[in-house]
Amino acid sequence: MKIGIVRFPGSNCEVDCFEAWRVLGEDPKMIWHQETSVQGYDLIVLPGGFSYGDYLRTGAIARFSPIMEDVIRFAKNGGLVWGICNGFQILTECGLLPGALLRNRELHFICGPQYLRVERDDLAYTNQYKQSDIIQIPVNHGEGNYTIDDEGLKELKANNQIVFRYVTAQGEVNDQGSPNGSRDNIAGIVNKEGNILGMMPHPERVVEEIIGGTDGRGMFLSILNHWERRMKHGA
Amino acid sequence: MEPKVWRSMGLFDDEYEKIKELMGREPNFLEVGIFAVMWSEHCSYKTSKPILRKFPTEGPQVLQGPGENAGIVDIGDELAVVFKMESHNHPSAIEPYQGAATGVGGILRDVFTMGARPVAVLDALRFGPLDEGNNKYLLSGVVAGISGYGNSIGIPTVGGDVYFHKSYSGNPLVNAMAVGLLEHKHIAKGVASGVGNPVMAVGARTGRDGIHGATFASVELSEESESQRSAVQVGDPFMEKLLMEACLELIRADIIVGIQDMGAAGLTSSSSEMASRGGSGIEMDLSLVPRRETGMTPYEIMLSESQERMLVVPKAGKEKEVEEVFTRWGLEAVVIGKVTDDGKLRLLEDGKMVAEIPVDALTDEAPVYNRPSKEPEYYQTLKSKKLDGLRLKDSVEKVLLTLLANPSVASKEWIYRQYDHQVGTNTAVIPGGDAAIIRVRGTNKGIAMTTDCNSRFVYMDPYIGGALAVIEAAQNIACVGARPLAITDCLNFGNPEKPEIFWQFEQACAGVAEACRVLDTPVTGGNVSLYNETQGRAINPTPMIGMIGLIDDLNNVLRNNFKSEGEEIYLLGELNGELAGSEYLAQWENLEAGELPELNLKAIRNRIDFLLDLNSAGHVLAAHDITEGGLTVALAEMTVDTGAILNIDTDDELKTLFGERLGRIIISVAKENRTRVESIAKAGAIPLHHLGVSGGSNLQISLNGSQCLDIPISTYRRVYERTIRDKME
Amino acid sequence: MLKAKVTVILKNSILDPQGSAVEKALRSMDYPVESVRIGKFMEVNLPEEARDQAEEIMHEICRKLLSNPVIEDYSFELEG
Amino acid sequence: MLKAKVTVILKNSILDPQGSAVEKALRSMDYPVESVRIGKFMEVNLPEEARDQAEEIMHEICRKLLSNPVIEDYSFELEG
Ligand SMILES: Nc1ncnc2c1ncn2[C@@H]1O[C@H](COP(=O)(O)OP(=O)(O)O)[C@@H](O)[C@H]1O
Ligand SMILES: [Mg+2]
Repeated sequence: MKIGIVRFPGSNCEVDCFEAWRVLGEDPKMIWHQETSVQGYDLIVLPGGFSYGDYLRTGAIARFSPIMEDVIRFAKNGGLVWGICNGFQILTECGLLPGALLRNRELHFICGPQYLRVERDDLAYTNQYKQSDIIQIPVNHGEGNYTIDDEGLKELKANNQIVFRYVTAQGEVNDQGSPNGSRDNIAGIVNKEGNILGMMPHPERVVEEIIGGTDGRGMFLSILNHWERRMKHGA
Repeated sequence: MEPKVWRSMGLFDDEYEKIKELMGREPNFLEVGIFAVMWSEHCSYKTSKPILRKFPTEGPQVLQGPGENAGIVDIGDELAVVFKMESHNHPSAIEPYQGAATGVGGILRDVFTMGARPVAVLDALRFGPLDEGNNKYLLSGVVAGISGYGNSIGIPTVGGDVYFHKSYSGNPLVNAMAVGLLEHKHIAKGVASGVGNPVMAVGARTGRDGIHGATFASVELSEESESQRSAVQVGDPFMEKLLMEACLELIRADIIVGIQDMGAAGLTSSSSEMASRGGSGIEMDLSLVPRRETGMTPYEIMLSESQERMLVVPKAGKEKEVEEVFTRWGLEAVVIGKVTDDGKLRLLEDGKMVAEIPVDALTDEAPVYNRPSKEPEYYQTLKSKKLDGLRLKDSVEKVLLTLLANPSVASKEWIYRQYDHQVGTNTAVIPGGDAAIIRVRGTNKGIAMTTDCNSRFVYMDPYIGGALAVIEAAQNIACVGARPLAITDCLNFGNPEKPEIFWQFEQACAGVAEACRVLDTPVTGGNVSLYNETQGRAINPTPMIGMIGLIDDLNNVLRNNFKSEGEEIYLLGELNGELAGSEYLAQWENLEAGELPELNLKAIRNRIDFLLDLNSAGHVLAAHDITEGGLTVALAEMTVDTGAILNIDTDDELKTLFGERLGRIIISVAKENRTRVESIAKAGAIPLHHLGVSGGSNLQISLNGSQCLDIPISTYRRVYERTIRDKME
Repeated sequence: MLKAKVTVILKNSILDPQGSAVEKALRSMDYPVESVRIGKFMEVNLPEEARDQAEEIMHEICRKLLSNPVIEDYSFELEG
Repeated sequence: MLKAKVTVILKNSILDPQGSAVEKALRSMDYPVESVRIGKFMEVNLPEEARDQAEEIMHEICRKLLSNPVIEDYSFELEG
């Protein structure tokens, strides 16, 4: 699979994503933000970090990077685009995903383990999980408080676009389960077509036992599985 | 020149006379300004040098000791660890966010300027009690600043320590430590050599930040510049991230001779230190330095402490390549001068000479003072305080819960949850353990790191307290399964011109030195921060220790809590602690006094070695050292997933339960290893007490057959975990 | 030279936890405060040549970069 | 009700990395921009009773909480 990880100035989880893919036997490539084409890739990852220092608003400046024009085209043509943390923020800034990410409810940055409930297991990104699985994937953000208006939320629900929700260890969707005050405990969403995923938690941080767990592997394996199936059907 | 000019810059009259002598003429204003910063305590260590000389600084593991931007220690496989600690106390007191942020930025530059990729940050913090609004404001600002800078640049903040004590009210301590990794062949140094090699300023532009307030009182500066001055620097982690990537690329390209960050005293100290190390001279035209503001004088340019700048000496002819690297990262790199062979720091402005000073005069010739030292009166008084006959005044449960509700003892999660401690995906032990561990990719090794100093002990007995700071660090390193390798330090004290303070300084350093010798952990660098006083009252003497260790096999990483039922629990070391300097004494008797137990460094070293050997053999399940709050608190910290049932025979309940004494570690081992472990200990004459076994959902302690504590884990964990958060929100 | 003073503030329908925190802090300090909202203030300097299109440029800049219309409202004044 | 509109901005000599980043971004988007500085904007609502001391209260609040005088300048306008 041809995997491209976009590196903006100020990105800092791009190497982590790179290494995570390598743990799973893939050979991803870095794409510098000043390049202008993502031609030939099967998946584009927008990694976490502080692109352009996250100055002004998270992701606001990165969306105007030269590479983004082609990433947007790629996404609109059905290409897989996976935004993690800062990548999610960039996706909402450029309108590929609805809503916005505000400062955390408690107003400070949070880093630590977090329980998620898998809400969809039929996506390119989640087919190795089962719906309602409780998985532990760490969060790491200052602005992960997902907001969307009533109308938008209704639409997200109607189209089944919510992929992950923050929950307690027991799997309850409530304030206690949410680290940041996100509307409806939303931790990750997809577009209607299911090819663009944005999520705040960091699955690339949990692909090896020695660094704290392996619950994130499922996402990487899902993507590989999806791609292999498509290759077979295509053939 | 009028005396008030040099005096306002902080120079003594006889120092000015010495400058005149060294120059062979009257220095001009700019020259005096340069001398003043280079001869300041911060740059010259004029007070501390004679003391620091006593530190052990050598060992087979040391590749670079004190004298460079950071120390370097070998970890095998052609790899090395680069690390250093530095203070940002005063800036943090004025502007906690920026003060702490730029502290992190500065120490990271010290590490990547050596060619290493930073892999971790630690922060050692001291504040006044959280009942005072201002201390809360400082804590939340400092933590936000460290988080703001470290998270954003993408280096995990994996450890540190925090204490609250009234002596720090108004004068918080913010000490930041950075750790980096490099291959031996990429070691870079802060050297300017090779006549004719260019000198380049790279990174951020120079502004009027941080030019020392005192110097502005001088007559030659206008009203206008007074209003433009700013003692506070603002950090730009985004810029630093780009600078770091560019510098590492540059060093690996092998086109430079030397590189150094512009830290304290900016262009002045970086240029003269680089020339001094290279035995050369440097000539710079200040009109070529890229500036952020207009109308800056040579004085301002030389003394600016604008952040995120470096001075680079490329090989002649490689200027273009340097420029290209920086341009790619969106940064400037400009030739501002060249290396000369006349040993002079020569400054021009638009081609006209504005200053010329022998480099030696700024560095080697800096004054050194042997300050008078005097044992303070409090010392004997505290020491002779008799603590015999004290009895537990409350139930063990009440005492335990009260101790856990002390922010110095309670969980620091509220703080480290704000730090990205996982970026880089190498953090094998996250904050909350005894020490952090960062794995070394491509090997099975890990680097352990910690910062420690119980300043109450240092205040009560600086020699023993200084040694104990090193001991505590070593214990923490050993408790995650790593072997202590070397230390860096940050020596925070009051005004050394007071003989009693100087005595604390001298004694504490002697204690640190002795402990380092016995533990075989040389001092590879550090930082001195003196004059930490508010309204004439000094902070508790705080020789902060930053230690690193090596674990050869990450499979041997030790946790600090019991994982399952039936682990056999032992105490390694003396069963009883002492009340002198204990948290119990401070909280229940409102006393910080008594005589600290005599030091037996060799015995403690033996225990640490015993633990490490036992662990290498795979016999240890968990380990945690006993510090503030004594045995009971340590047990409460170890019982998260499962409780424990302890049966202890003792001749002094209070000293067993809540006494403190360094060199004591709780370990757990599997049942089937009991006899083996006991016999190894016996053979090595290591004191080992069987305390009980893990299990249940309570912490139960019986002394001499009668139960004195039976409390559900959830009850005390809630207190432990919520204390700081509840005070802060 | 032309100076545009821009304020960007969260839409009314959006919770402003930072504003609430400051409000709480002020109350606890015994200041008579009813409510606080926090936003951003920006000064954008434009060159003389841009005078004619300044208004238009500023609207564009504000919409595209300086604010996120999903959550924020902007306004600006031109000076000089 | 009384509304105070407060702007807090970094002193001139202090580095404003956020402003510089936005400035660069706008330039790279081909807008004719000379410089950008970014600060905070706050709306503080005071109760009618505070009218007489409003000015004084606001100075105090600004100095104590809303700005850090070491690096920032503030200004405010009272309305209503
Ligand atoms: N407390 C100390 N212990 C050992 N070495 C020290 C200590 N303080 C400073 N040094 C050494 O003196 C040198 C100068 O330090 P310093 O001026 O703090 O460097 P920087 O320029 O980074 O501020 C460094 O190499 C440092 O390692
Ligand atoms: Mg240095």
